[in-house]
Amino acid sequence: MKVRYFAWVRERVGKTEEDIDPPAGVATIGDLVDWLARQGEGYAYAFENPNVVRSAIDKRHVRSDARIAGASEIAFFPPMTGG
Amino acid sequence: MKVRYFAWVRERVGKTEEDIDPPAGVATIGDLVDWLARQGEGYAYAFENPNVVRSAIDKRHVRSDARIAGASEIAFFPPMTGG
Amino acid sequence: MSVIVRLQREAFDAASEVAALKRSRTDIGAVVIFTGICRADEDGEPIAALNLEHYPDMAEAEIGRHIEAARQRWPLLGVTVIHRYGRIVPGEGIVLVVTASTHRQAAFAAAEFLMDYLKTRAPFWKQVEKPGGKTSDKIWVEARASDDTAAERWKPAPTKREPAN
Amino acid sequence: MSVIVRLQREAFDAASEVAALKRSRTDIGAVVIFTGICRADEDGEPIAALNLEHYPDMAEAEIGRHIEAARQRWPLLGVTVIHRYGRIVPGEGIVLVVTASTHRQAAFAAAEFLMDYLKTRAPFWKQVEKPGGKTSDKIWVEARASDDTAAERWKPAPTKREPAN
Repeated sequence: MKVRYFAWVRERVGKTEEDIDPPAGVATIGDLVDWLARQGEGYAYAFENPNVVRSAIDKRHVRSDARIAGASEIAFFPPMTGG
Repeated sequence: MKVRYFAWVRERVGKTEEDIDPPAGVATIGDLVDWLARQGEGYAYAFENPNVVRSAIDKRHVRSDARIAGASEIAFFPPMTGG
Repeated sequence: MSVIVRLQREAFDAASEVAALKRSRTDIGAVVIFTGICRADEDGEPIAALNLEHYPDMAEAEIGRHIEAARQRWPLLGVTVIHRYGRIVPGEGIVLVVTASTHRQAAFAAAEFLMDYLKTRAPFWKQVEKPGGKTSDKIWVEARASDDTAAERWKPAPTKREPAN
Repeated sequence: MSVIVRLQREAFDAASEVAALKRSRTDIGAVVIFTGICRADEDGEPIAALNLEHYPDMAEAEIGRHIEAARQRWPLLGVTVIHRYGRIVPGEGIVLVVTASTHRQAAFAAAEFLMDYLKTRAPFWKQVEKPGGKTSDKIWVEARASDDTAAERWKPAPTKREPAN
């Protein structure tokens, strides 16, 4: 599945997007955040406070208990500051 | 003192304004309405429901218990429908 | 702080009023513009025009007092109120309220406050002109109870009584 | 019912957007226009510009969903939302919301509702560019708790849970 990063999450991870293949057992957004946070220093920094980072599955806001099965695009980003 | 009439109060009285000299004892807006209502058919029609007609003294909204002593311009008009 | 109140017979242009209000200021973060427009029907009946009568001096004073009350209540950087009188045909603007502030909440609240008060306290009276143009087809618009209710919500707690109703 | 959503790098012109929304309609009695403007300072510090990053497809979908929610809630005759991205200098507009209805209450409420949601749910992120232009002087704007509070007030009673936070 494709993962996209925005704003300071993007800067910390060092990528705008990537294709990932998490192991079985990574079932929810929360699981995915835990797994990503172990993929290197930048990821650890980006997700150091997982409660701050927001997430979307297929362009809809979701909470950390949302299941990722069937998702084609997952996004992580800081709280929004538009408007 | 000068009295001005607006909208359907003006149409019923048949005047836009006039100078009046009410007798002693006409102390409040309510007294003045009672007195005006006895000045002819048009006045009686304009003030037939005194609770509907609004009033102002010197360009400020007032209630019927407001005292008219010292007023230079008194106005009577229907509920406002601007905006 | 720019405050502009104008009562005029002519049409107004919201864009140029906003440009005048913003001129040379860089601290404005939010502008709310309200335009009240003459509709082609009133209570389901077609209309040819609205004719607005007003009490000129009092209207200007009353609008000024409500702008002052809004400034006491919200941190405003600019307010413009334009109210037309005379004959207004469907599609034309009747009233324009522009409020500017650093943040949006103050601008929205002040614009709504001013409109609610203009509806119930500014001395203007609308008369409907029906198509055909007979004098008998001129009808004064009745005040709406919902407008009184809207204005009520801004009233302070009833500790001190105002002289007016 | 006209619904327009545009995400664009270029400046917008509120007057022409309103003219497009009103075109050939005579049932609109109230138009509310909100413009969010880039200020020359942020938290008391001068800024050179804001740089807005966004998530294009999701931003458009999310704004569309909130317009749909507003239409369910208020009798609207037209809605236009334009949100800019890229570099925006002080004095320029960032976001435009236009709502039209028969009466003013619906137009005001829908415009405020849309702005409160755009602030907290539309995927845009502002970065402040300080005067001087060093990379170290680019700072992401932090979300304001007051914006979350503003959005909360529109939530329905918590009988059914939405999937998102």
